[in-house]
Amino acid sequence: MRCADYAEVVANRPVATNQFEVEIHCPTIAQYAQPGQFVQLRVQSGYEPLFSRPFSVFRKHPERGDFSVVYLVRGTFTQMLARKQAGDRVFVVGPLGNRFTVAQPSEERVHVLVAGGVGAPPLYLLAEELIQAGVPGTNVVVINGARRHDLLVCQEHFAQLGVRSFAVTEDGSLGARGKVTDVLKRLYEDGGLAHHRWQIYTCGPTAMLEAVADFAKAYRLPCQVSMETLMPCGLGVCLGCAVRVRTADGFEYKRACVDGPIFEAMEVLWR
Amino acid sequence: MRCADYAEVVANRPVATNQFEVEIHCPTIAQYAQPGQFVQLRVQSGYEPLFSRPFSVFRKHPERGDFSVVYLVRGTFTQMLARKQAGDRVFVVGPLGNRFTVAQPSEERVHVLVAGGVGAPPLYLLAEELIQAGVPGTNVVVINGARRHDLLVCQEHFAQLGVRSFAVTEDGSLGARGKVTDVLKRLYEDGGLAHHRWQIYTCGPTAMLEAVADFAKAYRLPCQVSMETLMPCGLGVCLGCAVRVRTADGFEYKRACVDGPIFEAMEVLWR
Amino acid sequence: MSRVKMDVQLGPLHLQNPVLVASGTFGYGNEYADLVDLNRLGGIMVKGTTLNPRAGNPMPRMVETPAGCLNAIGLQNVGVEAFIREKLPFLRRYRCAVIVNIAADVREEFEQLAERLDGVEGVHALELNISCPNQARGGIEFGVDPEATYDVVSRVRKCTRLPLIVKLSPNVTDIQVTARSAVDGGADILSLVNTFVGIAIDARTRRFKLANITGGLSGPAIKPLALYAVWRVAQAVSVPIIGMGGIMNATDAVEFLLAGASAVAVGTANYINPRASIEVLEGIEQYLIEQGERDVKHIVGTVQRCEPESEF
Amino acid sequence: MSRVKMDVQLGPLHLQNPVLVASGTFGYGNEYADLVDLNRLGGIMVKGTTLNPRAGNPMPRMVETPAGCLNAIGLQNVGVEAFIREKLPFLRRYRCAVIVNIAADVREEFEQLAERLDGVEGVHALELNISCPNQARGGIEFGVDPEATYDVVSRVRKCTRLPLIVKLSPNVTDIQVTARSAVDGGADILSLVNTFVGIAIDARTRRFKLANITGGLSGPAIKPLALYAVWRVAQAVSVPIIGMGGIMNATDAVEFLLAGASAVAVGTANYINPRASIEVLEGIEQYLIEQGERDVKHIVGTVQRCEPESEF
Ligand SMILES: Cc1cc2nc3c(=O)[nH]c(=O)nc-3n(C[C@H](O)[C@H](O)[C@H](O)COP(=O)(O)OP(=O)(O)OC[C@H]3O[C@@H](n4cnc5c(N)ncnc54)[C@H](O)[C@@H]3O)c2cc1C
Ligand SMILES: Cc1cc2nc3c(=O)[nH]c(=O)nc-3n(C[C@H](O)[C@H](O)[C@H](O)COP(=O)(O)OP(=O)(O)OC[C@H]3O[C@@H](n4cnc5c(N)ncnc54)[C@H](O)[C@@H]3O)c2cc1C
Ligand SMILES: Cc1cc2nc3c(=O)[nH]c(=O)nc-3n(C[C@H](O)[C@H](O)[C@H](O)COP(=O)(O)O)c2cc1C
Ligand SMILES: Cc1cc2nc3c(=O)[nH]c(=O)nc-3n(C[C@H](O)[C@H](O)[C@H](O)COP(=O)(O)O)c2cc1C
Ligand code: FES
Ligand code: FES
Repeated sequence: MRCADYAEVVANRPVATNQFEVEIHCPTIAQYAQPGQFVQLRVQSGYEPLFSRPFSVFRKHPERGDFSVVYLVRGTFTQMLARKQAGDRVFVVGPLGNRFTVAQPSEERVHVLVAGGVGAPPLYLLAEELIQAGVPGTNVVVINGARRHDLLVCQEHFAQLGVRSFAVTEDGSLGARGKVTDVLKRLYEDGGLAHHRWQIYTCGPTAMLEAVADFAKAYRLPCQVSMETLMPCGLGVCLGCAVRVRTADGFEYKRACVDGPIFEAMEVLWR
Repeated sequence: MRCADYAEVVANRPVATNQFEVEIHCPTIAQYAQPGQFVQLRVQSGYEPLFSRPFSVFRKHPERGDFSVVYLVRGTFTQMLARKQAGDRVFVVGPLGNRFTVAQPSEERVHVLVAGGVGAPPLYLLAEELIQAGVPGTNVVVINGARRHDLLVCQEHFAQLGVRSFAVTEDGSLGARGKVTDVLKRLYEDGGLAHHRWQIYTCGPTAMLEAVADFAKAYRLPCQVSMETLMPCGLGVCLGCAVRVRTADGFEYKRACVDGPIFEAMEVLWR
Repeated sequence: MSRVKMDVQLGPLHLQNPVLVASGTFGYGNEYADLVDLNRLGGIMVKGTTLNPRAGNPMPRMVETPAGCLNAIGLQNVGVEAFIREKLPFLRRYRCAVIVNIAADVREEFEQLAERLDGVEGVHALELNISCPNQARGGIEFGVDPEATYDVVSRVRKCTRLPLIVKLSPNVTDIQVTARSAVDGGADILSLVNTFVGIAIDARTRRFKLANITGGLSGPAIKPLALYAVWRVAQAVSVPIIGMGGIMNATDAVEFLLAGASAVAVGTANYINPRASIEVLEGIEQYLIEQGERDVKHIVGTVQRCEPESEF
Repeated sequence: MSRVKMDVQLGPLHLQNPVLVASGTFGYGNEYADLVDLNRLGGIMVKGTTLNPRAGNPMPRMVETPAGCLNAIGLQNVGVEAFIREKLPFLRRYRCAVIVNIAADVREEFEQLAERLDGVEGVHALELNISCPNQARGGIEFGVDPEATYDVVSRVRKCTRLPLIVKLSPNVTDIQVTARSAVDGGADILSLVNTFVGIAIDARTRRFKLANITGGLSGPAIKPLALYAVWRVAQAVSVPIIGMGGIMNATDAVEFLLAGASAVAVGTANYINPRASIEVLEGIEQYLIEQGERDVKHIVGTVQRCEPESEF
């Protein structure tokens, strides 16, 4: 089930420097959105910018028919979105794209969620689902990174879930200093966790995704990445969101909006 | 003296159905604007709509450096303007164009100001100037018309000036029922006023301007009209605001933004 | 809504209403089927189809520009066989006309495509996309060259009994010339415009924004140019025209009808609002009612000069 | 600001900086003199000037379109004699280059205009506006016809020693062809683009929005097309280019320089913000400093392909 309609903003509150969580009333999305899926949002009445913008679903409240996304104010669209208030209307299409796949029985795996900046929200939805599915918090490891502490999102939410979460900042202003991959390596080498049961899921800036994918490849660990591209339509028709994916005889272009945004790290041809 | 700069909105309040008065802090305009002159306003950050919009100066407060315009919400721009609040910035160019000319000594004339809808504001500024110049209120006649009473603006302001003002509405919901030209005729035929000293000034929808001009022509009365056209630049360079004006050997196009907006009714070639 | 007649006859092609969706902007219909009632559309012009599958261009393939976008997808598509096998069966289930947009860079491929699709059940017309690089002429568009246009159209004409739509390129000095070539070659219908060639540059990185360097401009920005092209072509030829280029709403669509188009296609707007085509359809009906018109055909090409200033 | 070299040499024409104001968008300078320090501009291209005064077209003459506008002013101007007598003396007082944009609908008038302006004090260059209807050819633009372009340029070339700028029309299939014709005819500099022909229709009244029916499209909407034209011409000829078309800010201007223009002209933006040209100038200097460049000449035509996906 998908919807394409106007929806009401329930709340739009700051959650970090330059970052906000907007809550939107849309029962369809609140009910059907899966971890890793996204919505296309439109606030502009005209054509500046021309296209809608994709945002990953962060939290769902099926009971009251609301869902939310966390967004970083980057440019024209997100500046307009940040000005929206409770009661304002936005145009929403979704849920869109595929979801993170969780091998069953999920309890038997160690789920390693690697987030960068506003890549955290969809991973929170995944962690929540895992916990609700009965996966022990000790088997859900979250490595949540950002440049500075004030750019780190969802940290308290992960904490509330009772998962094992590690904060990482490039300037060391919160949690470990460095990059998510440093922590990933350290955790791996500490050996406290049964490697053969690792499953990595990652979402964040493309450079980080690539670094995590390299790590997973080096250690032969299964890894799912959430790819980010421009998404003019979000529905699979414009082909403007192509991702190069390996094939037997070379590569083919897949659509990040319907074949993705989640891909097996091994499959992606980074450049 | 003219300015072209960002200026702060001091207030933006409703004055009639779909009509607002926006007060802007701009000392240059507050000091130098003359009755009939206008300003170009810009609130859009992008290109929807592309051009700035012209509005006649309504009130001036040189002492605190503010001026105001009254505007009717018509389309894209005026909708955006209506959303502006005290403290917001607008881009202002002005004062622009020529002014209503008042033959001296002004006390010796009967000044007949004919307003239609949002054509009233510049005529209020003129009336105020006349009174301040010592013209007795009895010699300043204002005929202020609109389709309905709730669209009539500046009525109370004229009253405060102590001029002889007549309200006219097409549906008779306030003052006389009918058109401004009906009242104009009646006043003229009542003969209470010394016709040879009449000077008409009019501002409003083009159809009304033409009707008033026809009346003035029929009775051989001097009449100044404020012409309305699209005004892409407002500075006299684009030539997109042409008004056909009689010449000895036919006509020429004059610029409403620089040679106008005020023209002698006799000179204008209406169609 | 049944108060106005909306069906149109475009030469040999009958449409239940004049609102189509433009090639490359609606996929193969299935992507929109849960959001749009395909049975209400006049027709679907499917993604440009080539003889063999095409991988398409490297990314970035699309970039936003003021009130528009540039695209350089590179005709990524599954190829005609996979289209017939995998995409067409779904489309057969619907009432709307299915128009296959065919593309090639050598003339023979156009002929083979036309032959292959001729008589295939569920295909109602062919749209010849001649805005693709003509290899024989060093990569310049077929569609900007009157001779090449005439030649490729007449070749295809011989290979199919299907209604033949030729989609004109706007990147020409005089579109009336290529329009006539297409009609002389045997086009039953002309569709226009395809995209305008443009580029975008990133000042910070000092690089082109598209991997392909050039792309095709579409969206609201081109509407005044597309309207002009339709109006010009309507003066030059007698075959029906499918107008497109920046149609975002019903008012835009009406402007194309008034300019001389007998039907319209919604393109980029489908990305922004999946229901754009339905809203255009409903809006045109509403407009006709307001204007006291009974039949959409009656407004085609009826635009008048604006009130002239009387001569002095 | 003096940290970067901004002066440019366009063939025989030296400019203190590469930012000009486009013809028809800045009048004769005097209209802006109290809002803009004219001494800071690289040059002023004055309103199109004809041999005899022209009344211009009926109203409406301009209409807004998505991110652009159509204009059909009809070359209203005071004529060359009144220009020299009434407008030029004011412009002489300033440091910036004065470029006279000349227009005509018969070749002889172009020659007479060039002769009349040759050697007139305060005129630094001529800009030949060949985007006007050529009467001898039934009203089609000189500038879309390579022969007519070559012919009129070479005639004018013989009539003046002033630097000769030829302003190209973008309404052509291949602008490289007309660019070469203009250079072969003797153009020292090419300026582009002029406006794109388009129309606008009012659905409610069912009339054209412009009294002239057609108008020229300018503004942000055309930037991707104008950039492409400049980039194409830069590949084809070796004379310097003055780029324009939708330049609203310094970033837009830089894109034109990177595409191959040696200077830029600000047009429609002057209407929206009288100080646009100055802001463009300051922004380019700022950009060069940020990019670690010492001289604006060094970035001309330096645009690179975008990071390619490595081949598999
Ligand atoms: C599947 C998917 C899910 C997403 N989920 C989220 C989310 O949950 N929260 C969130 O904040 N964002 C998310 N994004 C990214 C989001 O779509 C962009 O940030 C948004 O489109 C920016 O729009 P804008 O108009 O504000 O910025 P623009 O004006 O489009 O861009 C402003 C500047 O930011 C740069 N920029 C734009 N997008 C990105 C990007 N994705 N990465 C890095 N630089 C960029 C541009 O190059 C430009 O320099 C997601 C993207 C995808 C594809
Ligand atoms: C010298 C001058 C002074 C002016 N002073 C005032 C003033 O003091 N107060 C005020 O409210 N307006 C004034 N106007 C008119 C004002 O500029 C327009 O109302 C404004 O441009 C509308 O912009 P918009 O984007 O909101 O509407 P648009 O989107 O531009 O137009 C919306 C609809 O309204 C119609 N429309 C637009 N302008 C007018 C008009 N002037 N008359 C009739 N229909 C129109 C359009 O055709 C369109 O159908 C003045 C105009 C001029 C030339
Ligand atoms: C991303 C994209 C892909 C397109 N693909 C095709 C195509 O395969 N074949 C074709 O003839 N036109 C194609 N077009 C052109 C459109 O069909 C249409 O002619 C053009 O976009 C103008 O209409 P618009 O402004 O409403 O989008 C494509 C346009 C876009 C934006
Ligand atoms: C109202 C208007 C009048 C113009 N008049 C002339 C002219 O007289 N001569 C000329 O060569 N170009 C003229 N132009 C074209 C501009 O000089 C410029 O080439 C075009 O507008 C593209 O630049 P822009 O998009 O920055 O405006 C005019 C443009 C406009 C909008
Ligand atoms: S965003 Fe259009 S196909 Fe993916
Ligand atoms: S508005 Fe541009 S000349 Fe009057």
